[in-house]
Amino acid sequence: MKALALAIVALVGGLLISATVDFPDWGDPASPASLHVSPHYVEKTMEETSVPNIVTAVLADYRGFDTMFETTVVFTAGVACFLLLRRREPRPGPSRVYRHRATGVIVEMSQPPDTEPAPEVFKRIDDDWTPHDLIVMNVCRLLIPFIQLFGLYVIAHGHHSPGGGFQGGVILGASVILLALSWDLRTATTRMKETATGLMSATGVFIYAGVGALALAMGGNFLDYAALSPILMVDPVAARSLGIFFVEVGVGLAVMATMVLIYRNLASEGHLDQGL
Amino acid sequence: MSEQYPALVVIGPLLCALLVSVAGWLRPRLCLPLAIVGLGIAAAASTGLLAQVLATGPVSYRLGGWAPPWGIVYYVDNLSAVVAALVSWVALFNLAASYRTAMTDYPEKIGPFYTLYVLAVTGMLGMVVTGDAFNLYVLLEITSLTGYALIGLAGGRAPLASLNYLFLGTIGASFYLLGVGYLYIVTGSLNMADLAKLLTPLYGSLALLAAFAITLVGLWMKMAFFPLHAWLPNAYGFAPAPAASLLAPLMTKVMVYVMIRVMISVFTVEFILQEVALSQFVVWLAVAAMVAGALMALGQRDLKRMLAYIVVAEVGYMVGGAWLGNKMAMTGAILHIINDAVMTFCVFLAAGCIYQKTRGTAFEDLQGLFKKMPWTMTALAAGALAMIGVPPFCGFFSKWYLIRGGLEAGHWGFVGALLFSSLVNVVLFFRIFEIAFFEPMSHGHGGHGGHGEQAKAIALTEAPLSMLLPLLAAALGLVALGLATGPLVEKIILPIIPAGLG
Amino acid sequence: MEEYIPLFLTKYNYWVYITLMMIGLWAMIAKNNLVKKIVGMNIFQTAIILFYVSIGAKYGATIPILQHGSGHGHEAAVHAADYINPLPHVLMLTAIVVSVATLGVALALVIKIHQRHRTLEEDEILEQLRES
Amino acid sequence: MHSITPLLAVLVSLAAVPFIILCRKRPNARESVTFIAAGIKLLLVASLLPLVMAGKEVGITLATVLPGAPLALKVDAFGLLFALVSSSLWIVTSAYSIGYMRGLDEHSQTRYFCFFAVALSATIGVAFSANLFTMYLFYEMLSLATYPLVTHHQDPEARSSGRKYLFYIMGTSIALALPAMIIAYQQAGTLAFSPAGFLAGKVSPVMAGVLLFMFIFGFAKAGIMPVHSWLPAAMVAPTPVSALLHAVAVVKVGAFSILRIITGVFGVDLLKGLDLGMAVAWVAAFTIIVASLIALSQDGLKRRLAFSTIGQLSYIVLGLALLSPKGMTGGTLHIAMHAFGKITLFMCAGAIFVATGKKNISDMTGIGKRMPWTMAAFLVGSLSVIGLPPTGGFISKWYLALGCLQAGSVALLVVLLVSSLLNAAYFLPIVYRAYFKPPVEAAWAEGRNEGPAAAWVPPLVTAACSLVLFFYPQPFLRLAQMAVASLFGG
Repeated sequence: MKALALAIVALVGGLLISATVDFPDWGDPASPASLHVSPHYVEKTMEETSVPNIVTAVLADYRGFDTMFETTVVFTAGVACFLLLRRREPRPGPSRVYRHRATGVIVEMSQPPDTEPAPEVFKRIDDDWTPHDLIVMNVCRLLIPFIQLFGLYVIAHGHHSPGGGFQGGVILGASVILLALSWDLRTATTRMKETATGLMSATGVFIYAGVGALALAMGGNFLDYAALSPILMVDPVAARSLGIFFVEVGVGLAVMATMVLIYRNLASEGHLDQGL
Repeated sequence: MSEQYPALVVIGPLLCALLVSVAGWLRPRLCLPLAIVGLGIAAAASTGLLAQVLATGPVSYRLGGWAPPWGIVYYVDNLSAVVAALVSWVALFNLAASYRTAMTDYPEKIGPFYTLYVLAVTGMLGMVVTGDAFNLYVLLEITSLTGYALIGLAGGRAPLASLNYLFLGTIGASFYLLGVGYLYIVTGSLNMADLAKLLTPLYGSLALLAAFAITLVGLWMKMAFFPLHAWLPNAYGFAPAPAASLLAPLMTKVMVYVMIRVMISVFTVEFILQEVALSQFVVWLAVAAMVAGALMALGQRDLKRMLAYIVVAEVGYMVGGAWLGNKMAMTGAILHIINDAVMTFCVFLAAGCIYQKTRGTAFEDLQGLFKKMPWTMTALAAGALAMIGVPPFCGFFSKWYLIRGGLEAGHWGFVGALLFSSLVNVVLFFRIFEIAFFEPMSHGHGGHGGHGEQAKAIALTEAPLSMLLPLLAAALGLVALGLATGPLVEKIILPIIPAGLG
Repeated sequence: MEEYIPLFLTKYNYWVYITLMMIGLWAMIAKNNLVKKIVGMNIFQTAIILFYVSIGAKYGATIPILQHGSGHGHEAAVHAADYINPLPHVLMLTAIVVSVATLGVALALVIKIHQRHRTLEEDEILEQLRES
Repeated sequence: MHSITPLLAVLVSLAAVPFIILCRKRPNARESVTFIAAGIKLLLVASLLPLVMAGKEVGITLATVLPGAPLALKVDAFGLLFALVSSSLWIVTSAYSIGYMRGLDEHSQTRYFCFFAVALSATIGVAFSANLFTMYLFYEMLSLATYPLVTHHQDPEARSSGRKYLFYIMGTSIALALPAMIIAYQQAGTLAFSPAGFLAGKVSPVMAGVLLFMFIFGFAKAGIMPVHSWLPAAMVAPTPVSALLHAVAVVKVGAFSILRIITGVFGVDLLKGLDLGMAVAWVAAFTIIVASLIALSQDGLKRRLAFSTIGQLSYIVLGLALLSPKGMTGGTLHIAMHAFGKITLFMCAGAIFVATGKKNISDMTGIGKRMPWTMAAFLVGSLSVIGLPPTGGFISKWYLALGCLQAGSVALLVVLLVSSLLNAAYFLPIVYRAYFKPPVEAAWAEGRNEGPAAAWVPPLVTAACSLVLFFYPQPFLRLAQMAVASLFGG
């Protein structure tokens, strides 16, 4: 196998390297890629969409259709993980572990109880016991709102600075995952219910595609935000800028929810009760 | 409305997939109707699109209102319109046929299952109508991801098969992406029509050759072209029946479509015939694919796996036809995309019906089926005859054109391999029919099994009507397609064959 | 040899990406552990991302975010040469997302495989399949 | 002339299939459907007779599937002769099937009658095909429809015979006939049969020779050696199948295909110019002699008949390959004459099996006491196949002999005479044993008991036909002469 791998790698690598002879040098401002399509983006973006961040404008408007499917890819991955892993039946395994809140004593029940003990007295903890670390838990609890605020900022400010729906969405998703890491998966799940996560994931993509479909309904082409100017009551260029904002919100929502969905299913092998 | 058909073909199913997902969380009973609505919109729009394209010529659609090459355009000509119509109708029929299996096998996951199902179709349709090389990559990944999940859903060996598919599929898609990157670096464009224009002065450059080679190898991986086929038999053999009968007929065919699209619309046939000059080599690979696929199919003892190997051989037909370098063979290859999709659908759906009743498709499970499931077996026989190439079933006519192309090119190896694989198909299918016809559950009184075997024999009846009707429709479609070959070739295929082909 | 040195120096971005890519490919083919294969796959995809992003580079240009006020009306016109090519960045945002999504699905499949076989070593899994 | 009648004639038995299935619970209703369909079919075919006799060609184009090779039907004298023979014999065989299948209490009779009807459609389709593509289509349809009939018993023997049957019939048609057809199309751009042959002037001599033999061995139903051995294997089928299909429909479809190849694809002039006719004639002559010799050594009655059929089919091919007007008339006429004779023999074999369960000739000593009428029919059938007056077989043999002389080949005439002697040698002893030797089973001496009437009356009817055809060989002789005249007249 190793010899075969080496042969394939040498062959493919050789082919790829030999082709680089005809490529432009690194950073060459006169390369075809820098001269053909992209100058239009750089020079006309402001005029056509009034978005200073060219990457955002190209991403969500000129090539907005790609981006819609990119969001769909994320959504697909979330649904795929759910479909492959999620299991309704409880995890097999004999014991459950609880911590007595008042004393900190750990109790292991050899049989899963018929009724859960009162949560304010006994707190369920993961099988692979993690220490009750006050500092980590509280620092994270304090940090998470700020992380989320920052995530919202990144989504909203994508027009003017590096950022946008994907980046902001990932930050928001990470905040929920941080909660699951520092506390436990059950806490994170009660804060953000499974159904709500699933719905948000679909809704996010739906906002994107819906904005596009709305443009279509208004008589423009699909995703032609300029067609939305009558409803938004702004001129077509500003409508493009606003349209970009709407779809970025949708992207953010979808990405956040899907990250959480994937994490939960992977971490708990689909049982959603405990995990990393 | 008609000017929005190209968008509707993709948007309809996409929006419905999202609604299916929402319904999956809130009202699972609505999933199936929504999925049907989504694919119905796609089928209606693609049919309308086909009519429109035939009436007025190629249609292009600017997404977001941006002109190419700055924005993404959909470019729909005869070829894409007919393949889109094919994909959407086959997917719709399969949805109708497989809902029972899905309901009984995955009752709790109906929502995600249908979401991914509709998304897979969305991706395929998008790949077919798009005129942008990078957009194609994104849609390819959607189809692939849904495919991995749908295949891995089954228990047993399916997840491992799916993971292998994922590895090879990812390498394939990445190669395609890299090829697009190479094209971008030498031209600066991503639009197919624009690329074709910009590439002409670059013929002969090493970078272009490398771009072509990488793109092609990537696509071959995704379509399971010999010798890059290793993932396919396991993936389709172990996949759940509804997924197998969706992906096996459509996925490889759409990838062949993409290859032909890239060959004629991006690189142009002049480049391929004169600059690449690999035709002989590729056609011999195709010959190897046909022969190897046929021989490996002979070694199988399971209906679905056998069919999967036949798919490998069929890919050889199409790639070989596309590369023979003349009009006849290209016509045959394109015609075979259509015909093969329907006949593969027919046989995989028949296998699905058998699985629904016997819970297995190993050869022992097929005993006595002519008695127990006469209609299913009739449809399977129709599919088999189409694959063997018996007129008036459609498989005969694409073989006709392929053989003529092979003769015109003087490529006797290709002609011989085609006939050989037809003959092996006779053996393959009649071996199954013999089991189903001559072995009427005979070993029930042979000692093992006893009453259980007897009970099974009695319980076995024809597949439910919801599966049977689409299956019979597909079987009839095989004849209808065969008889419609004349207009199909005359009106749809010939106009898009590039003049550069001899 | 002489003529290859400038070739290497002016095009080193391609060499880097190809090296990375081949490392990934090697891991995917030669490694026995499924998770290592997935790691290889990720390296492979990242190499392509690196390649694309390096296409966008331009000497003497800055990130593609316009200064406040530029581009409006008659003020100083925007010159393409001043900003790096935004398109590869946009494309790679998509590719990154795709690779994350693929990673997620791959890991989900690996978990299912582990649930069945209790191992992630490919040879051991194949051994189990042969026995059954 | 455009007419829908040929299409109806093809479809009527196909249309009967759903009704046969619907009536599967009531055998009498089911069999009446068969009879009605057979009757309508014969009427439709017969209604074409005046038109064709008047020298008109009736046809219909159904769909232009391939340019130059549409799905089209056309009735000419050749086709009508063949269609007339098979559709009239279908009625007789249907009656016989009822006697045989019910007499033996066979299983799956509905399936049997369905596929029988499909096979008849395909046969008429071959007869009325206007081009090679349409003929190939119906040829394959017939191959597939007869598979379940051949393997009707569903036992291991049927399984292995079915395999052999498919291997020879499907294998040759896909591996030889199909590529030959595509090459011919590539060369000529059309596949429509024409009296001068559509390949005339379009192919090189070498290619013509190769294509001709690809076709002749590709249509293996004609049983030219070495692609003959499916026919003895197919004798595992129920006897009515052997009677109609393996004495009339299937094998004659093979011979008829070769007729079309010689007359419609290559044309007399092309073959004459390249001297290919004689080559085919000698292949056929070889088959005649060898098959007759093998038949001598067979003890199974049906197997003996099968080898006899192989020999007789080659008479047809031989006659056509002579490329002389008389010879071709004889060959064409032999399609009809041999059909009436051989079907009689097969039905007698079946009647004996139904009444006594005997399959081997050595067990039939003295059976003339028990089944005098059956054996009388057998005698007439034998005479016809041997080619002795007063039976129809004599007329076709006569023309064949004249054809040999016309073609100037005395050697082939000798072959014909020798093979007639051989025919007599393997048929007449059966009759002699039956009537003039003491019965092997005591019960047979007690008197006449011929089993169900539906099993022994039909052979008598066909035997009578054979006799009538000697005195009044119309319309077959007229049709054959007209058909051949159309080849040489222009």
